[in-house]
Amino acid sequence: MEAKATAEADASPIKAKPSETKPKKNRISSGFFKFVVVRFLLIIPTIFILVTIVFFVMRATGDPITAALGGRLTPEELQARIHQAGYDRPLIVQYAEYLGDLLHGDLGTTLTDNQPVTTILTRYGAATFELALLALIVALIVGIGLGRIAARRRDHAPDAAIRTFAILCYATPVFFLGLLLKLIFSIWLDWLPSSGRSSLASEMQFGRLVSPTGFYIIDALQLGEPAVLLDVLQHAILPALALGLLTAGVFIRLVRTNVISTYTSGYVEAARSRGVSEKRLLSKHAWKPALIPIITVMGMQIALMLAGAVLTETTFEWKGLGFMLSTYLKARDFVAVQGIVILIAIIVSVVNFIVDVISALIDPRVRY
Amino acid sequence: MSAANAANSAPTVPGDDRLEELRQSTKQGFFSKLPVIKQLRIAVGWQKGMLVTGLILCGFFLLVAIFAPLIAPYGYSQIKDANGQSFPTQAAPSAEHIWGTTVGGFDVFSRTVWGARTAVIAIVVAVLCSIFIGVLLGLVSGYFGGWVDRVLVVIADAVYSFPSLLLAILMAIMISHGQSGLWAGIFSSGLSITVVYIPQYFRTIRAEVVRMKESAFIESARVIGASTWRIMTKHLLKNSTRTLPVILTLNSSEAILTLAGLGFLGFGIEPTAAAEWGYDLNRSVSDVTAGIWWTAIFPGVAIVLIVLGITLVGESLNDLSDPRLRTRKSAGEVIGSIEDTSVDPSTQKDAAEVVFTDPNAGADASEAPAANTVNKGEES
Amino acid sequence: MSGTQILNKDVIAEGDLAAIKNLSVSFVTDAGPIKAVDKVNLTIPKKSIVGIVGESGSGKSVTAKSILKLLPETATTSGAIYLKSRDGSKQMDVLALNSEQLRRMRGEEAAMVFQEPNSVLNPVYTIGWQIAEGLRAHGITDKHEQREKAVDILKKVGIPDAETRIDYYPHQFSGGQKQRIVIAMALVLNAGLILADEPTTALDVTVQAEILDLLRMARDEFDASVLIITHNMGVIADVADNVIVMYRGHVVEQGSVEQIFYSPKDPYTKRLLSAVPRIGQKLVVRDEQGQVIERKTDYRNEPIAVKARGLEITYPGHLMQPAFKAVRGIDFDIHRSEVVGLVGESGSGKSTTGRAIAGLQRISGGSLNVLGVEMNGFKERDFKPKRADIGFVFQDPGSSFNPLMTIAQNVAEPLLVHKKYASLAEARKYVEELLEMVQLPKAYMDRFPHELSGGQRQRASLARALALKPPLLIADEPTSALDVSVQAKVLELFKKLQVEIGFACLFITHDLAVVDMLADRIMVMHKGEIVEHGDSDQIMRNPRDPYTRKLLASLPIPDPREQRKHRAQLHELLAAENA
Amino acid sequence: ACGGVKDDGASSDSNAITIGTTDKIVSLDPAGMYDNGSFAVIINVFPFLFSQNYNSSEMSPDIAADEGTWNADGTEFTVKLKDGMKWANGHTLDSKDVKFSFDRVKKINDENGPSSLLANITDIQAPDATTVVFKDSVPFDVTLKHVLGSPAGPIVDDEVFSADKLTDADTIVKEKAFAGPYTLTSFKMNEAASYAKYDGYKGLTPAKNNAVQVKYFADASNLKMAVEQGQVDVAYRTLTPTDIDSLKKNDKVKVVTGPGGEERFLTFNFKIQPYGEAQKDADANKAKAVRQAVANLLDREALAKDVYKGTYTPMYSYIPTGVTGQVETFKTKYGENGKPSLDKAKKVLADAGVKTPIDLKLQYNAEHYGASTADEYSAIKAQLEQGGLFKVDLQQTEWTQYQKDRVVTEDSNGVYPVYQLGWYPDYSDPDNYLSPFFRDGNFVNNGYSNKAINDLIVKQAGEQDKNKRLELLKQIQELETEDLSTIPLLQGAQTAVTAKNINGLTLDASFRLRYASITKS
Ligand SMILES: Nc1ncnc2c1ncn2[C@@H]1O[C@H](COP(=O)(O)OP(=O)(O)OP(=O)(O)O)[C@@H](O)[C@H]1O
Ligand SMILES: Nc1ncnc2c1ncn2[C@@H]1O[C@H](COP(=O)(O)OP(=O)(O)OP(=O)(O)O)[C@@H](O)[C@H]1O
Ligand SMILES: [Mg+2]
Ligand SMILES: [Mg+2]
Repeated sequence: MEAKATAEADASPIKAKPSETKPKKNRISSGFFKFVVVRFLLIIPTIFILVTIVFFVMRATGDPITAALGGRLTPEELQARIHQAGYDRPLIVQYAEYLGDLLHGDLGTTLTDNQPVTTILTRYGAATFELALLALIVALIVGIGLGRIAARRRDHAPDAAIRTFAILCYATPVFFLGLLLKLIFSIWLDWLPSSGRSSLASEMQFGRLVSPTGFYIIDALQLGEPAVLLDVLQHAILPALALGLLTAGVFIRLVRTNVISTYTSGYVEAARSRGVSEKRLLSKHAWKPALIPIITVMGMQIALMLAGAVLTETTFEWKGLGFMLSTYLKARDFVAVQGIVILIAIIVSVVNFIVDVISALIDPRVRY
Repeated sequence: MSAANAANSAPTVPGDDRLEELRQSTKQGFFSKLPVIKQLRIAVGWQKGMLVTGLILCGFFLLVAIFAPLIAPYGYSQIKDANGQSFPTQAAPSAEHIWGTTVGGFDVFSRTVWGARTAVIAIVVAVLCSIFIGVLLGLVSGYFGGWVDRVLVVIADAVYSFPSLLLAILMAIMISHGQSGLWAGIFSSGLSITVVYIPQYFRTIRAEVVRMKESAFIESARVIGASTWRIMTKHLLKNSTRTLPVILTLNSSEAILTLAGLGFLGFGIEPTAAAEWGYDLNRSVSDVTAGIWWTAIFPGVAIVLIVLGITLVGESLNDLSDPRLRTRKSAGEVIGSIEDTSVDPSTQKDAAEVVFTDPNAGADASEAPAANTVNKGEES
Repeated sequence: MSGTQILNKDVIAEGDLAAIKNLSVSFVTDAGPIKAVDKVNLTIPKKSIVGIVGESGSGKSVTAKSILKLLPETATTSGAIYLKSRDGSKQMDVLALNSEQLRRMRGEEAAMVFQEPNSVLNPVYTIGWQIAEGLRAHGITDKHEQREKAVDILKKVGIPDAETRIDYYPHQFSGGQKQRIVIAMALVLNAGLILADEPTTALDVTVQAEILDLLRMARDEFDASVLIITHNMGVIADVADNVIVMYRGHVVEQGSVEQIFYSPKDPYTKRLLSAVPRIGQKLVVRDEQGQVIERKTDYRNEPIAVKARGLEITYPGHLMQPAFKAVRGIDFDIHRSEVVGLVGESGSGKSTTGRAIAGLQRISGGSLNVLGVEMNGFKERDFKPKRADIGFVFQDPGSSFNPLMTIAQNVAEPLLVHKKYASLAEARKYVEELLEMVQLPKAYMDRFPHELSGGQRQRASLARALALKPPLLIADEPTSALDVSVQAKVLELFKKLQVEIGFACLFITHDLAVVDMLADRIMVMHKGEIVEHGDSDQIMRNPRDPYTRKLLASLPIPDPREQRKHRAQLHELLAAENA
Repeated sequence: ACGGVKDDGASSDSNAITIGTTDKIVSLDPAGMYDNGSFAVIINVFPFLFSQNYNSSEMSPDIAADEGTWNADGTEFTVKLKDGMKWANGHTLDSKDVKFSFDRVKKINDENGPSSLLANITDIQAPDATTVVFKDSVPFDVTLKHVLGSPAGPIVDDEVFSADKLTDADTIVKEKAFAGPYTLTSFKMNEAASYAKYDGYKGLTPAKNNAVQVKYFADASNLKMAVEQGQVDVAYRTLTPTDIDSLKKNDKVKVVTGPGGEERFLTFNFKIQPYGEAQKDADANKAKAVRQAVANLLDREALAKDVYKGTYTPMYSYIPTGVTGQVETFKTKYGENGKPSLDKAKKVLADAGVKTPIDLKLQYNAEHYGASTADEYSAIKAQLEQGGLFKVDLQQTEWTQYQKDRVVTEDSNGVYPVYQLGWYPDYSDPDNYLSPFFRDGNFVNNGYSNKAINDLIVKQAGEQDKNKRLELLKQIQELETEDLSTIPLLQGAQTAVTAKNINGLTLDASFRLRYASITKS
């Protein structure tokens, strides 16, 4: 980029005034890349810390062998098996070993059902990703739409109504909301299925795919069967709505506050003094500057969404990472839990990283 | 608190801090300076409505929590009445059990009422512990900076970016290793929530301290030669905690949700140790599909309402402490005029005499009452 | 407010562009409603610059904003604001316009230039886009035309390289340039009336002079009328044709600039003029009997309190930025009982130097000896006892007090820290004396800092700095946050105490007139270096360094006739510089 | 977009029977599983030497050709195999496979595996293609045939499975290494599995349907909704009592029940129970009186009815209903005809001179034994406190800790005086309800030991004569009912919910659901 910028400057020596300190027009300079790289490297300690915390906490929560066979084998047999598996070695040794494997990209195999953790991650990660994406769409539509209305009609009835709605979204635990949704839409109205990602029939259809992606919507498109697609969409509606509304509650508030604060700022007042219409003030002048804090917090929100996903996935039996995580937690399968946690940590860190980069790109003030 | 306001409003509303002084000069009781009361006074319209609703809800649950033994007809784990007669299970609401009974034969009404107590205790435990530790760490980390700060920040950020419920679950399993009696159960849940919130307080306080560290009054304390300890305790601590009430309320509501989430996933408090709404909801999942609605609706609605109440208070406080988000009454009677805010010292008794060598300067300036000079300029 | 908003009958006199009749504005505040502007009447003639002066909070901005009906919802207005359209074809009552008419009027008939250019430019859009927004709002939708006009106006206001710079973001411009851009935005719509609310307060004097030239250009080349609001009588003397004096929400006097300056009628105007600091005007203090009091000793014979040699101060760079050298090798001495003024434009390193002397900032090179302690690589432990000997007065009296401690507690803090008294109760008596010394009544002792006015706070802050009777005082712009009349009193008090106590003083300010009143010697800083230092008389009257000369020439003199000559000198100087 | 679609019609059989379950699979490789969920799959796709016929508790030959024969001293057991058997992939199924299967379980000795069941078998020989010889350390070991039908007994293909490590599910499915009533045509761990009838199966329970599909649920209420809404034909394991109760009233579905082998019981820690051996006031008589008082006060019927709504049945014996040798000793010895008796309890305590009320710390574990346990134990608490004889402090601890805390070891007396345990049998032989509990070195580890009982248990395990064995079992139960190392409370019932058009579903003393018998009309 740097090279390109100078080349441009050379090519157009029209007004090469050496007078003032001229800020570079092209903001994507080498400094920016340095920022990106440094910011990216910051992900590593974050993940390292989480891995460490989770490793030691998980070991303090018991071992998978006792969890699975505790009520079944004699204590001696249990102890022998624990010893055979090496869980009774000093923690620090196990930790070093685990880190060593990790550095080689080896996440291990789950202890309870002997699957490579990478398989778990790709298979269930896709499900979570699909859910999160759908929920994000719901959250963005509802959150931004209502948030902006609330900001514009601030302190009038619509604002109060929207804010109360937002708080209710946020105040209703996802499992309770899920219960209500199921009660209404699958039991009373019998419109939508109550759980799972697809019906058994569709599940069997997916078995025919040569390269299933794990994203059921994409897989259904691959299959080219409208019935399967419909089935998959029907299954996705309730979970996406539950998780989406939960997040939307936060988004509404976020959008509202930030739009109001930019809407009352000096530059909006200045634009108003030049005769710019209120509509445009809201949609352009106030919106884009508000976007920077909004995007930053939304990034953080994705972490919360993954947390919400644990409950949503359990409620709706959406077999994704959150669902598996609580299963493996109950089974004390620390390898699996650590694997999933690493993935979540990576996702969260990467999302935050992307958010930082995006807001650096949107915000011309941030120069590197 | 009013200082907070003055500082906040200065950049946005010109002269607002002078108005603050004006308000101070009209004497107010100590009472009206308390955070919530003060906000209640300045709130108007819908904003007031929301704050009042929130306060009523919070107050209601607080009262229920305190007087649970008086309100609840039965104990939270009682399944037989005084005559040794077992309660019916899953009985529909009736005179004996106004909200019906659960699958285990608990009285739904009693458990919902006792649940308020658990919720309040859990909030108090969680919030108190996390505030204490978080504030301390934030203060130290923010003031000293250096590598300790950097390490703490990275750790806090890592923990903060980690889904809170998961962390709470891990902690719950770890802590509940021991036996779970009544208090142990509540405490283990409370503490697992604590871990999640420490980083939040840490971040807030640290940010506030870092910001304030450069501010003039801390610098002036340093110039004076005040010791680090004195600066931290006397100057920084109190001033950095003014944003806490807002975070506190917002965190309390999150604490409830986390507690309920733990209970729902089966990592929470045992039913015989205390009544906990999330657990009750978990148990009522199969009831709902069988048409037994009363076991789920009441604890569920209780969660929603208490979180709603706390969040309403928190958000209203937040809006009211940010002048940009605050509305005022749109018209009314004029109680004061600009005179009261004049900074011209000439009308102040203590004014010092000014003498310049300039012969033109009017040495006496103690007159000039404004009122009779109105419209003077018109003649020109 | 119904009925016609566009008026046909002439309500504005022939030569005038706008007239305000009986305007009253009140605000609803947390404490209840408050009247900010009370029955104000004024007129703005065509093609003229009208200045509004008056103390802070006297209603200047509110009056100006009402002309565009830009007041917040909490404001209630009464009275009328009549405005003539540029071609004179239409007259309107602004307060009665409906929202669409209002929108069209804004920018087209009257435009506003705000005080703080930083907050007035939208940080996330290019300036070209922002200029185009105004054009777009007034019917010019063609992109090419918009751009052409924008480039044109940017050139007019003196933005170099306008063709490329038009695509820059606000942060890529300097403060002065930003203000030019804001003015360009007002000019591009060709409004008949430009309302400039303290357009130069945030700028250095050198830049201020350029902006004022620009406003004159608006009048002379664009045939616009300009309403300029300012605290600064120098600025008024420089640009205004007519002056309006406001006091506590009322207009107390309106007249031509000469009339106001040379024959003020209203006592407030008189007082205001007398409080304005002027170059060459030495501050003289008298005791109760009216006797002039003088310093007893000659500072030149006193020992040296502060000695800097090759002093360098570097701010370490953060993650991405390189380190920044704020002070680049300066030498100076400060004698006991001497007042040394340190002047220079914003960012020249004045505060940094002051903070280094107070031990608030580590120095990165050279040597700095403060009261016998070498500050290069000093240890807090060694320096701590010396802290009792250094007083520091901060620029903003409000924020330098702990807001949660009473004035008495704040003032007693140094006494307690240095264990002069064991407790506040014991120190109270002495604190009382201190406050008396700075002429604050006892009653203020138990108030909180925000319950005092700015001037009172600054006096309390002086009391705190002098509590331990330190031999060295550093005052960093102690009066720049204050109104002129308040400033005059604080300066006087300052001088009196200096004479009485005889501390050595580094007085930092950007106002040459203030420093001239007070200082024995003056140092001029520019970009981290001291470009000139010497006796104040010598510097003020015979500046040798070109930068000092420019600084002095840019400083407007609060006297219209003098200023006219003075301005000519400045233009000569600039012309010479450019040649 | 349809480019990536495989063309095997097998998996999309619209007439397939669909089954929903909340079971969890740990492994498809028999050597790596010792749990119900995995075994539920394995019994349908792998052959055994012996298995139980429908509605019988006896072991019958599955792919064995005869009942097997012991040699004279009872150390060698010889089994003949049926001729000409093939794996679904065409490999031959012979004695080499059998020997391979058992050897690898022992060799791999997986931490989740069933190798401990094979402790008695010292060696296996395959002298010819259809003969297998087991060497057993217990003479005339009556449990051997049961072990051969237990989780340690599935026969696997030696050409597909690895001899020294677990084989993953994908390989097994891809290589079609099945020879049970069904083959698995597709398998997604804990999500879905589809089965097709295997025509080459020559064993005891050939499939009566062509295809079965199984969907795995995690949450019972979702499974319930699925069967209610007709998304699955059969819901088996484990619906909550509430669900079953409400489905019984639903006429779109049928509820099928059968005995279950699962047992729930109270265990006393002989060291630290009131007056236990490690207590300051240790007194064996008083301690026994406390246990007997508890036994007198329990109301099993109330638990089964109120808490479990019939999904568990009262258990008055150490051996559950449906298993040979059961004698309901508790009905006669304690309480009144199955109902509690406060008077008897008072008398027992008074006779032994025990002061009342007795403080009792009672531990249970809902995490492992299901959420209803919480209700069960609060009911038990109420029952014990009814007459004021006991003051019960109910407690719960996280499961892995529970397992550590409950046992008496060399350096610990355990932490819980009285606590909950459950047992799921490895096979339905009475021995499986006695040895693991009361023989020395048992899994309960509560500090209890009784030489007489120990000897009797060893004796019945080698008793060839059926009647003699029954007599021994009766003696053991009676002795133990006096001692009360544990108090049996409840026996699990098996419950399945099916659509109206489903027939032939059999829930019997094998305690497993065999898909083979189900038909759909
Ligand atoms: N939005 C508002 N809400 C309440 N009071 C306000 C508002 N805007 C201005 N005021 C009050 O009105 C009075 C006049 O304010 P104004 O901004 O016109 O003063 P000013 O003369 O421009 O002062 P300065 O020189 O400090 O800018 C002040 O006392 C101020 O506190
Ligand atoms: N903490 C800091 N970190 C980095 N740079 C700083 C810091 N403080 C000041 N600077 C920079 O050092 C330079 C000198 O600052 P200083 O505050 O001494 O200027 P000043 O002359 O006092 O200006 P003003 O009149 O605006 O107060 C400026 O360019 C400023 O941006
Ligand atoms: Mg103003
Ligand atoms: Mg400065």
